[in-house]
Amino acid sequence: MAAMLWLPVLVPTVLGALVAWRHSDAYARYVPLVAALAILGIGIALVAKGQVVTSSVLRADAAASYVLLCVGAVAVVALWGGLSNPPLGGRGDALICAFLAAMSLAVLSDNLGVMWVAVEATTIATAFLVGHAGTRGATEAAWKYVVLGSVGVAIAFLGIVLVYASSRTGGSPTLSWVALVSGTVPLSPHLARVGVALAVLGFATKAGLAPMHSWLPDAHSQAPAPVSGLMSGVLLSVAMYAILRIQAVAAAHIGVGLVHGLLLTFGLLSLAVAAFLTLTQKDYKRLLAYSSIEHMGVIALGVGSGTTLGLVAALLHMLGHGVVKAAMFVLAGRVLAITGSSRIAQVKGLLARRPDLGWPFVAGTAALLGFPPFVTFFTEVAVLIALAESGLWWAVGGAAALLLITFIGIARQVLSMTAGAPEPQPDAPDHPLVHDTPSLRATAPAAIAMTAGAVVSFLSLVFVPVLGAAAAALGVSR
Amino acid sequence: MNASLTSGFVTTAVGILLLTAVLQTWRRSAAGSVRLLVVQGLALAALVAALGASRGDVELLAVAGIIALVKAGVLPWALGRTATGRIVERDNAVRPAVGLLGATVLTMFAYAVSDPLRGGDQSAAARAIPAGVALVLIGFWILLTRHSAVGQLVGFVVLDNGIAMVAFLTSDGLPLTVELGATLDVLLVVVILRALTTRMRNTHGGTSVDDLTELRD
Amino acid sequence: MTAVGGLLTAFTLTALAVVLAIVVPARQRSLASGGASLGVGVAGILTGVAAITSSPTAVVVIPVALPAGIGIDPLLLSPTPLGGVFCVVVGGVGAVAALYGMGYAHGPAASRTGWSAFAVFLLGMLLVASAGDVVSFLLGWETMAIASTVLLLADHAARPAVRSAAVWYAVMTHLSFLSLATGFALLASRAHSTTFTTIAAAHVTGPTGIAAFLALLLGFATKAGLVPLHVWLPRAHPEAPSHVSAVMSAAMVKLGVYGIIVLTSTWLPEVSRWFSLLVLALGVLSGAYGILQASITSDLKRLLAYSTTENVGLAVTAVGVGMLLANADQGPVADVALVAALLLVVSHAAFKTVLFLGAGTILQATGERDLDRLGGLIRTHPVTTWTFGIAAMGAAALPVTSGFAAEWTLLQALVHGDGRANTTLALALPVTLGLMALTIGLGLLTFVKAFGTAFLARPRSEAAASPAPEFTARPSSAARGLAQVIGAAAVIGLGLAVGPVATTFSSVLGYSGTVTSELGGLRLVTIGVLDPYALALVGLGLALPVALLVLVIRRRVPRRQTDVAWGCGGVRTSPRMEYTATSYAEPLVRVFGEALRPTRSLEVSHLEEDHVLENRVAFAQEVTDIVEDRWYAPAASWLRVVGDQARRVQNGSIHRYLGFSFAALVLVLVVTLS
Amino acid sequence: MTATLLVLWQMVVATAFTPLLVGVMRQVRARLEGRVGPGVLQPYRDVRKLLAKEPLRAEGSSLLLIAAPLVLLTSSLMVVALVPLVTTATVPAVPNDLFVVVSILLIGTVALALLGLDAGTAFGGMGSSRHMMIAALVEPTVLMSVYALSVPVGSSTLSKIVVARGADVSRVVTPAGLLAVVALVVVVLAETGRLPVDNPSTHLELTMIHESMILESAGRDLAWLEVGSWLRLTALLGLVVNLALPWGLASDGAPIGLLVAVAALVAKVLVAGALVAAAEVFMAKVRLFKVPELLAGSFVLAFLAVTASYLAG
Repeated sequence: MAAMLWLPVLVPTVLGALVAWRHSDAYARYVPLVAALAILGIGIALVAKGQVVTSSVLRADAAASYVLLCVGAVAVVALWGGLSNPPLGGRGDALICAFLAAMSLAVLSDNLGVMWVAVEATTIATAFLVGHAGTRGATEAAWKYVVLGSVGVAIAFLGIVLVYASSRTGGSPTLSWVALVSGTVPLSPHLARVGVALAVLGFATKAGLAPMHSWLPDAHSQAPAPVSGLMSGVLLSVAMYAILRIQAVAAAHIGVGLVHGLLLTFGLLSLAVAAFLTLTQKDYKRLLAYSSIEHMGVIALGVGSGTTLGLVAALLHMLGHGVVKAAMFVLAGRVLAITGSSRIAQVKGLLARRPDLGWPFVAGTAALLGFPPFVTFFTEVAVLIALAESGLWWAVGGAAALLLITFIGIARQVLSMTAGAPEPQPDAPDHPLVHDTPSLRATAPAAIAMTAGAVVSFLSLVFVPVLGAAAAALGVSR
Repeated sequence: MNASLTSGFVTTAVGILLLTAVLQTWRRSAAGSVRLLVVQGLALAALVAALGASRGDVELLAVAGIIALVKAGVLPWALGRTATGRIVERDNAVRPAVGLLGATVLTMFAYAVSDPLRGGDQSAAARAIPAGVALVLIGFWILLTRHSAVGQLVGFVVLDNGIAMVAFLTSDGLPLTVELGATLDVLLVVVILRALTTRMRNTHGGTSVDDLTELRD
Repeated sequence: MTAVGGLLTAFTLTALAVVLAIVVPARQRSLASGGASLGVGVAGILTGVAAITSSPTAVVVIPVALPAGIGIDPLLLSPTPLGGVFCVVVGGVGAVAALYGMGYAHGPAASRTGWSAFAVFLLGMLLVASAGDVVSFLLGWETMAIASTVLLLADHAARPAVRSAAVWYAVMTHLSFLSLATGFALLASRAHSTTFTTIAAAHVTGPTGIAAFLALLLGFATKAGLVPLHVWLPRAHPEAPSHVSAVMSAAMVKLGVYGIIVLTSTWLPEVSRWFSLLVLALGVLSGAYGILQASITSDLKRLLAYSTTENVGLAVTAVGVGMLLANADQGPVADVALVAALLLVVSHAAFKTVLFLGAGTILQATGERDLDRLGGLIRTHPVTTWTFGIAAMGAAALPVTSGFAAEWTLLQALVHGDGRANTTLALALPVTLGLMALTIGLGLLTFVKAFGTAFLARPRSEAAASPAPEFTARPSSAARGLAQVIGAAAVIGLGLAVGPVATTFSSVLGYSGTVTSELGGLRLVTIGVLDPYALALVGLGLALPVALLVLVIRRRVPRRQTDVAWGCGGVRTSPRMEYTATSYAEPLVRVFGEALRPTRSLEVSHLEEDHVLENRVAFAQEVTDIVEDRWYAPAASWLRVVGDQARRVQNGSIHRYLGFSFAALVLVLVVTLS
Repeated sequence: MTATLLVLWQMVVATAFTPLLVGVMRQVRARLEGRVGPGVLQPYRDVRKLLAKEPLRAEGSSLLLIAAPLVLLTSSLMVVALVPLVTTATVPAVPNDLFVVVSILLIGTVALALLGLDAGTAFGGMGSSRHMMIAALVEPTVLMSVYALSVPVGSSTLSKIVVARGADVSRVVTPAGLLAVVALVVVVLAETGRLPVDNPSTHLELTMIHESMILESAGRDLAWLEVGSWLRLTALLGLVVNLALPWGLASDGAPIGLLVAVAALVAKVLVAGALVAAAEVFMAKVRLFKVPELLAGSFVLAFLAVTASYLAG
């Protein structure tokens, strides 16, 4: 069973190498999807198994297997949807496989150092994916993504170094999460405090939380649709998962006051940034990127509230938001293909012109805005209740107001795109890479993602034990 | 290696590291910056070697060798072509005086702030920790003030050197696998940034970061 | 058939309706899915009746992925008797509208999304009325919101105004959802549970209680469409398909009133004592302002939407009066006021449904919504004329209709509140009575105008002159007519059977003895009796001799000549000379000038060669909703400005972004290391 | 059972007496204006003439032309039956509650307004719009003034108020009582279309309100409309008079009591009618958009009456 742990990391790497070597033949495009299916399969197996599985550096407790499941699910949605977008070529597919491998390693690694290396590896893997289009905008986005991302993660490395240094007082310094959390290794409080704070700050940059969010809109709007779907859907959640690991260490030794304070501030700031910058947003891919910042803000508030309910809601929100956001980016990619411009003003009457694109787009927006039956509704209500539970009435009021402003922004923009009569629109640009015609095969991924986003919220038999175990594994005190 | 010799070595290495970082904020030309980077890489390797020698830890010496190889050898080679290449890029950066002033202020801030990091240990290595933090802040400062792609790259490398320095000073360096992984990651980031710089020259006709302002709301 | 059984049937029928809407081809879709929605409505009625008659022990638990017990209790649906009343209202209105929709829905309203959204909409409202805890209440609330927004967007391709109406509606509904969520979160944090029974038992007070009360009141007032927050109502209802706006006006808006009643009577009774004047003011203001706007608009569906604001205002006034009297511990009269509130809710549900369905038929027949272009439909649409007429009488609160019985009860409560005891009552009751009387008077004028200009005299436009026939060969048009007749029968039925209905409501609210029924009539214990049967009998008794007299005289003077109406001596009476809705309301615009702020523009263009002689005079007058102009328009433009300013933060310079990270790093270092 | 008979008796007496009241008012007015006047029984003759004349129907008008007059007549008969004119007894299940009486009055008003609209002429529309506006603005004053009178009595049933006021003389002269009665007088003038609100005898298109609605009716329709309006005048005038001087009403079936009550009613109403007619001679019609100020004034009077009755106790 332990060997199985290595599969999510090895399978994508091997497939990536294979694709990089023989990228010419036809079905090279399906390789990343196969890798994603593998990860999803193993994630489901681990979650179903329910026990902690460890092998040397890797360890899959309830939380890790749940997040791996999220990674797998979002990857499948994004890559399967991506098949209807213009192909990325051999190098792109290889990089995606590397990206998946890095994320799996980050999720499964027990050693904080290895986790950091994996997170940094995701940045490296996605650098060229963001710049794949080769246009001026793509290069600029890639540059900013790499510089800001690497600087942020470097700070996280400084934090981990200090945590490692603080563990030296007990004789045998270690970066193994289990050892750190078990309390057998005493940490010197000062070093641990700084280390934890810097680690949280660093990973918050990768999670796209304000004020270190500025790279996200550029990167996610310039990257090809499946890649931005993957990054927005799950890379941010993996970074947040790293913060949860750090928070567990802090909870065991120095108390979570500092971490929760940081997360609450970052959370509210992210909501504010997302709220005010979507009000009159002109580009719908950037609109989706800002919506990711908003949802990561909600997750941060959930974790920052300090209650088990908040943490459980945050974990569930990762899955709910990830799946829907990946589908939305895929749809945005196809809308870009048929209208040729990512400006909101250029897209008119999507519902009337292309109902097979319009309705999933509206359904996805409803999910992002927190309407039932999607899971984001339950988690947002749970986060508000959790915040009120821990007495943070100002956070509840602030979050509610900012969520309203975000709603105004997104609802207005999306309705201006989808509703209304379709003027005679010059159809796709003269040289569409992929002639996009309404086909069931192309709509299936988004439709299945949306239904999954809705069905998940009512699967109490499956998710209640899983989320309970995950929260227990992350050792939230209250 | 007795204590006084190692503390001598350590303080000199730290001095060189700080000096090269401060000079980076002053020197503008890309070629000059790369040369300073090489010196800084060697100083870091020396520091690690001194620490390794003082503790008789062979693994640390090996790590020092790797750092020397990467920081002084591979990095400049990667940066070389752009720096000494055809166009010497003048950095239309902010006036050097501001750069220097910022660096000094940050160093003082680092020293004021990082007393608790030492944790009461009075050894030379412990006393040098604030310098490491200073290096990190100065690296960040270089990123903030340099307007050319290579300048930003230099800033990033200085930042990483600072972190590596803090790592070795606060503990005997991270476990080997993590250390190697970190160095490899930094190297890969530099390679990627270098590739992006060449692509930037094709798309934006120049490597000034100020051209990169099209993606805005 | 217990409440649980009713709810489960409602769930299954909704699922069936959705499946039918998607699977069945377009021609039979309205019949199939409409029938299923009708089933959902009937299930709602049964659930409500079961909830009213027996207090349900069994509950329906909704499985949710969030583990229960760690802050959120399990989601359960157990309708209280009061919830049962609103289930009946929702079910009844839903059933009638579904029946009507089967014949009426056409084009996008009859699409797959149209019918599935309609069934989900009914289910959402049933969920709200039967929710037993916070999360299922909010779940129902938002299901209702998303379904109604989708329904509102049915004709988005046809008219651009639909989209802006949908945005306004969605934003205001989300404002109501978020304020409810905040209020409930604060309440749950103090009561340490999200189940309503525990919250009620916790008697939360203190600053959190007040904040929770105000947030919840804001949420419910927005959904109820009370004045400062009513702006979405006259925009959204006219744009929705008529059978949908009937459900929105008659049932959905009532859930806001349900919230206010439950909030003030069970969740936060202590806190709401301080705010009874606020609730009363909200109600009275909405009543007066709503009917004033309704009386001067010429768009029929906008008129009906504003009259919804008025009727909801009256219901909330009744709640406010009840609270005020309860504070002055005049128990029995306070009970009468709350019973009046429920009567107003139910009566408005009945007649507003028929009015909107009538407006739907008119719209389908002539394609016109503007009263100024209608007229003479009495000859071609007899059933709609009669049903619209009866419903208009109900809305104008004329005797023997449900509106009259409800308003009679409220006026009795107002008149019999003893103001001598404390000064607030001495001032509040007369002012409320005065404004309410003005509201009733203007309501009269509004519905005389609506009925008169739409149905009587000669058609004012070609569209009205040659309307589509009311009943076509297809059976579905019969369904339409049947729905209207059932609605009108309900208006008269509720008017006549006011006794039993009022006693059920008083038992639902937990009062005993204040309201008893005597052979159909209503006896308010210390106040008086209203017996609509006797009133009707006396009326018929007098009408018979008059009719006999007419028959006798008719035999002697049989002929009745048809001649041209008086036109000052000339034969110049063309339909264009008839009084239109705008001219009918002109005196009111003049009288209430400062409250309405009409915008008038007068351009006089003179001849070039001579500045005295006028070439052309153009006069335009427009009355808009001043609440919207004064508060909402500036707010919208402020948001746009803020949006543009905020976007300048992301100006693309990497140094600024690095600056953000640097500042964060320095701050964290300072915080952690000092 | 006797109560129903009393009410029937009251209705018969009032219906018979109404044309006489109108005749007397017109005669007083004629005499004061120096005219001979058609004699007191002219209204009876008018009605008989109208019943014999041939009814007309405007082109494009609907069945309402026939139905509306009957509805107005029936509602006026009901008001006359309910209002305490001759007797304070009421039909057991139908107490003459203030709101019931007002709503039945309003049915008549609505029927008249719809009739005006149905003809499809500008005059009918104009009259109907103005008539409804006045009815809407009068409504608060009616409810408020009777509310003021009902506060000391504790019930809004008109007979109880009249009986209570009759029993206790001091209650008649309280400030609240006086203010309420004055407000009611203004209301009656507005409701029945007398000067200064509307000139009953004018046919000048732009000024008439009541007349323009019945412009298109002829023959027996016009007869029902006229009788209906006159009955409303009697009922309202009788109500005000009985509230001001609440004595002489028969409370039980005693024959003498009944005769005395009829005599008292006839006397009081005729005197009041004469006073109104006399006052009309010296008043000019108020401009239409000054009428709301007049009604607002009466509303303030009624409001003061209520507060006076509350605070003065």
